[in-house]
Amino acid sequence: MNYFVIVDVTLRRGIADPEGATIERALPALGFTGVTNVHAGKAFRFDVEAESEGAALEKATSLAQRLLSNPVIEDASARLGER
Amino acid sequence: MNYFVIVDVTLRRGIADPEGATIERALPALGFTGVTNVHAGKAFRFDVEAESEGAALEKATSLAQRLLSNPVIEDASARLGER
Amino acid sequence: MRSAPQPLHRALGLTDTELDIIRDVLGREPNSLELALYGVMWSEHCSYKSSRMHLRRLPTHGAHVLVGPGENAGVIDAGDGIAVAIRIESHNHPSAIEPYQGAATGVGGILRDVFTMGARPLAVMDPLFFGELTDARQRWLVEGVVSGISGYGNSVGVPTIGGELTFDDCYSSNPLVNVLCCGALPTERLVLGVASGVGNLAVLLGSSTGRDGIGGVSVLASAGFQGSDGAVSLDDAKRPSVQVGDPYEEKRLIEACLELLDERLVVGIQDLGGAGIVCATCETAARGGVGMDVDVTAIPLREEGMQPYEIMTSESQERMLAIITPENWDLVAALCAKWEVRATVIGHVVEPVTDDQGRSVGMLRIRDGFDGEILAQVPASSLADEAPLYDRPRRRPDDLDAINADDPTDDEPVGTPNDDLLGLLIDPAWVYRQYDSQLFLNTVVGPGSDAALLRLAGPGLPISERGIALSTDSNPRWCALDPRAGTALTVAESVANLACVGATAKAVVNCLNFGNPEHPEVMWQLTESIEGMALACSALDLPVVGGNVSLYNESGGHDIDPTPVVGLLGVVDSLVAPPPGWQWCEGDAVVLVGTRHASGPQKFPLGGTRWATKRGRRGGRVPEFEGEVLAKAIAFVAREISQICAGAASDVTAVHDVGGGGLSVALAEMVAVTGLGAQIIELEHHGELFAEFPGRFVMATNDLVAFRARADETGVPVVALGIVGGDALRIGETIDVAVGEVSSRRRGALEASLASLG
Amino acid sequence: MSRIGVVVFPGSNCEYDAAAAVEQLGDRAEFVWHTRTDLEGLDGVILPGGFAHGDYLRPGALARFSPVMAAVERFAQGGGSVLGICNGFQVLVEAGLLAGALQKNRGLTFLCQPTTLVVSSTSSILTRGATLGQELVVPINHFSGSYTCSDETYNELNRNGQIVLRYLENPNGSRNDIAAVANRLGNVVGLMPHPERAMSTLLGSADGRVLMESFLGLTGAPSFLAH
Ligand SMILES: Nc1ncnc2c1ncn2[C@@H]1O[C@H](COP(=O)(O)OP(=O)(O)O)[C@@H](O)[C@H]1O
Ligand SMILES: [Mg+2]
Repeated sequence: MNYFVIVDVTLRRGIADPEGATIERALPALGFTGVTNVHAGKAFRFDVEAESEGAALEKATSLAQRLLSNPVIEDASARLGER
Repeated sequence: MNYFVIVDVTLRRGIADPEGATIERALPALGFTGVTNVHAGKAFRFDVEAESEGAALEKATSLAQRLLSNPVIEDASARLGER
Repeated sequence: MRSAPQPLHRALGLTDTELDIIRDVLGREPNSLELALYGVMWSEHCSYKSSRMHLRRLPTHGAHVLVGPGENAGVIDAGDGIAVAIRIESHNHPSAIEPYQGAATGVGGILRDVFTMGARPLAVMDPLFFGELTDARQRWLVEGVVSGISGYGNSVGVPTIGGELTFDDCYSSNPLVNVLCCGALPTERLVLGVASGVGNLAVLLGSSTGRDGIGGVSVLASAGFQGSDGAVSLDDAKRPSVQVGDPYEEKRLIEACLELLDERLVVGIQDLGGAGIVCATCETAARGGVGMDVDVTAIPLREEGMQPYEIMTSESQERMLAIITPENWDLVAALCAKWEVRATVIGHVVEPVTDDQGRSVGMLRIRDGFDGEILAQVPASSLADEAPLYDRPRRRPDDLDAINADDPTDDEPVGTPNDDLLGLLIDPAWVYRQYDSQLFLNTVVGPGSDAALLRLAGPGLPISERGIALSTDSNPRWCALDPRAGTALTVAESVANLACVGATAKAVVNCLNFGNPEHPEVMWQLTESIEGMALACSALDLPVVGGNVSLYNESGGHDIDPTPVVGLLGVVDSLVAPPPGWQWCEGDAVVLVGTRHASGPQKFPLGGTRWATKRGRRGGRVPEFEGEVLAKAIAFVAREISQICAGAASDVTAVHDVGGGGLSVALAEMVAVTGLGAQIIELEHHGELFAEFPGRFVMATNDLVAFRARADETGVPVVALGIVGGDALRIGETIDVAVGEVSSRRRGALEASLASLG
Repeated sequence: MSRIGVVVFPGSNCEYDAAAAVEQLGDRAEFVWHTRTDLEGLDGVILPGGFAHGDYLRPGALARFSPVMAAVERFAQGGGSVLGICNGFQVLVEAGLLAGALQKNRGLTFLCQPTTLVVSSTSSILTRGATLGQELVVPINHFSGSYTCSDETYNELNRNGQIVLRYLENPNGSRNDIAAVANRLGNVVGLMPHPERAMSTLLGSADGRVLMESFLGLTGAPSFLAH
């Protein structure tokens, strides 16, 4: 079976996020107020060939942790998505 | 009210995604098989101060389209998230 | 909204007359695929149909010119068995809608032009033009373009060593992004994009083909796409699908192609740029006088359901076409596999046919399968070389006399000269810090000086002590007032920049960025500008070895100011020590070298200067171009500095040409980078602070007597301006600013403007 | 004369420059394609700057899976000298041969500029010939050079003299001005600045020589590994 999986990668708490901070600083000048705690992250989408949902997620999680994120600074998790 | 919003930014269909393609090409050598159609995207997480869920999403959508993405090559959509 | 459907040929950008010509060429009605091929190949962008007959005015010959205009890049013989290839191109319109990718793919395209000649790309330069930094959109454009050049150029591994940065409202919705690339190769290895040898294979290298930039060529280059409100209002039909660059693919493509050439495995090679496969196949076939069969089904695709016309005209990036003999296929395939570069046979060279008048004609045939049905069949040269040429109507703008008469030269100084001077200082370091300017260990003078200077060395090149110098220059303010003199002066200024690093100019490339050629005023500007370039190049004995024309640059219905950009390549015969640059020392004498007064009726003309423009005064006259006078001063400086480069002792400690902003700005720049003040004499006239005319240099010497004697010998005028030292820049009674203020205002100007926009 | 392997990943671009620096000092450099799996006979290995695998995903993230990296790890475990310059540093960190991580620069732009480095430890193959506190002008050239690590890791690195170079003025937001770190033994070092670009005054600075000479074993204690 083919499953569509999304892996979310976010910076770990406490790790500096200059990209998020820069966006947040730029907002008022563009007329956006009331937006705070901006964080920039990545998301990877792909198809996984697996026996079951569980197996697909397992494979994706392993990929997420071994390759798609750097555990020193990032958290990663996999979920099933809809195309 | 304060809402936690996630904006997903993905490349539009038909736009080349060299990052996704490069990751995909590398996978077999790392022992990952059966993973295809890899696409790399961005996700922004932030808090929005708004009257209602609808208003929060509207603000986030406008932000997504005006600042966080370029509609010429990217699609952006906002959704409510859980912290 | 949509009017009645127009006939296909018009939708493809072809006129009724052009359709008739196509019917004549084919002796029948073209089918729709054939029309699409003509549509892209006969677009302004590919065919230069509005400018080509005028470009013939430019001088292109010189003993050292190995390849002149018309090829992928111009090539000169730099000596010691090394040839240098150079090329400049614009990527204006794509950058207006997706600044990062537009600029990035501009870099990718220019690199391919250069390694197509067999040259390893050694340096990139990027003349950039934006609107004034007054709104967030300009900031988005500036940051996007600069990071696009940085992101692609750094990653692909070619240093970006200089450029230009101009802000003017005429570019606010139509920024200009020009990119120049220079490369080097052993002279004996020069290759051209020629297909020859019936039975040879056409091999597509690199990326797969998608719907990127389909019809982008004709749509972008043959029709404006700005709404009258100045906003970019693309309807979906016209929206060019933007191309995304992949510097990693390009890097591998460069290495693979250079290795293919080293191993002598290719007969000819051609990059795929505008108009994609159709352009590359018809050009190589036309150059070789042969035919070519292309199997449209063989081309690796990135998307499903692509039509033959989409496949043939797609502008997907990072692709090359190599012509090889069938015996070499296995070796080519293996070499490409090593670099992880895809290689696919997509066609082969066939005999030319004989037409009914007995002429031999190479046909480009698009087939559905290797021996499949013929989908299109047209003479290759009719696509590549035989677009109709237009001598479009020209007219000197009616208001130009009034504009010339509105001269700021006699304006009373208002405000304080100190503030005027400080307001003109801007350090482009924020831009060039983002570029790797040092890769390959050749960069003796990087960005931030008058010209860049590189050791002429690289993998695979014969050993040489020579250096090459590069400068790009433009002055749209001059060219708006007088495109002929303005362009001539721009060339002179560029040659002067080279002299500051000890180099003698050897070749020119140019990128002519102009408005809508259907406006007679724009055609007048274009032809005048070409005249001016021809004039200056003849006077200074400089061949033009290549160029690019970008038309339809309009902002909100207004044409941009005429913006010819020149790129100059110079050579330093012996480069063992760095030139002195702007680094003067305490106690040095400061001198002005060259004529003190401008040629023409005005001693210190202020028309078109940065000083006048800043005050909203855009009228006036520009100085006259006096080739002989300029050439003498320039040659003197080049000789003085080249001796230092060759390792000789010298009393000259610093040199800087007087460019944008005039004499006071040149002095202030030297103060800013050294942190040393200077005491300068009272000038003749307040206009002398800010007047701009080339052929003048500020130099510093620790032996004024000896220096003056050498200048006198050559008849080059020298004025002693003052002495280096103190904690301020003082010019007579007029200017007095602290060194710290000069440095910090210059350093912070660009960041401050960007930061003020959120 | 030493034989130094310069690893070439697809996308590397400073391999010629690193080799030139080695050869300028009289040693021999040879390119090691990333698919090679033995480093037999080499006296040292350099992972040069550039954009291995396009820097896609994260700098170094794909390169660390290249076949050559297992060999580099064995080479390091055997006490061999391994130097990662810029992208090479990023690869070593991703591969876990050095601690910490490299994030995007504080200003979110690529930076190519001279920096002044201060030698903060001489217990490494890169700095053994330098003196503590010595200032060296060496250019940086990177987008992701902001060194990050946990407090724990930092304290350990600091205590063991593994932070070998610091910036005099921090250009990129790097934690505690860190420009170069070594492993515990000092035989594996990564630095963001480019010593190979500072080998001659014609190109602006010759201060990188002392670092390259140290690495090649031309100066400094023949072995500090004992300590
Ligand atoms: N867009 C740019 N990219 C790289 N370098 C630039 C750019 N703009 C300006 N520079 C560099 O800054 C220096 C000053 O530029 P400019 O003011 O045009 O000099 P000049 O007036 O002598 O032609 C030059 O070395 C130039 O190469
Ligand atoms: Mg210039």
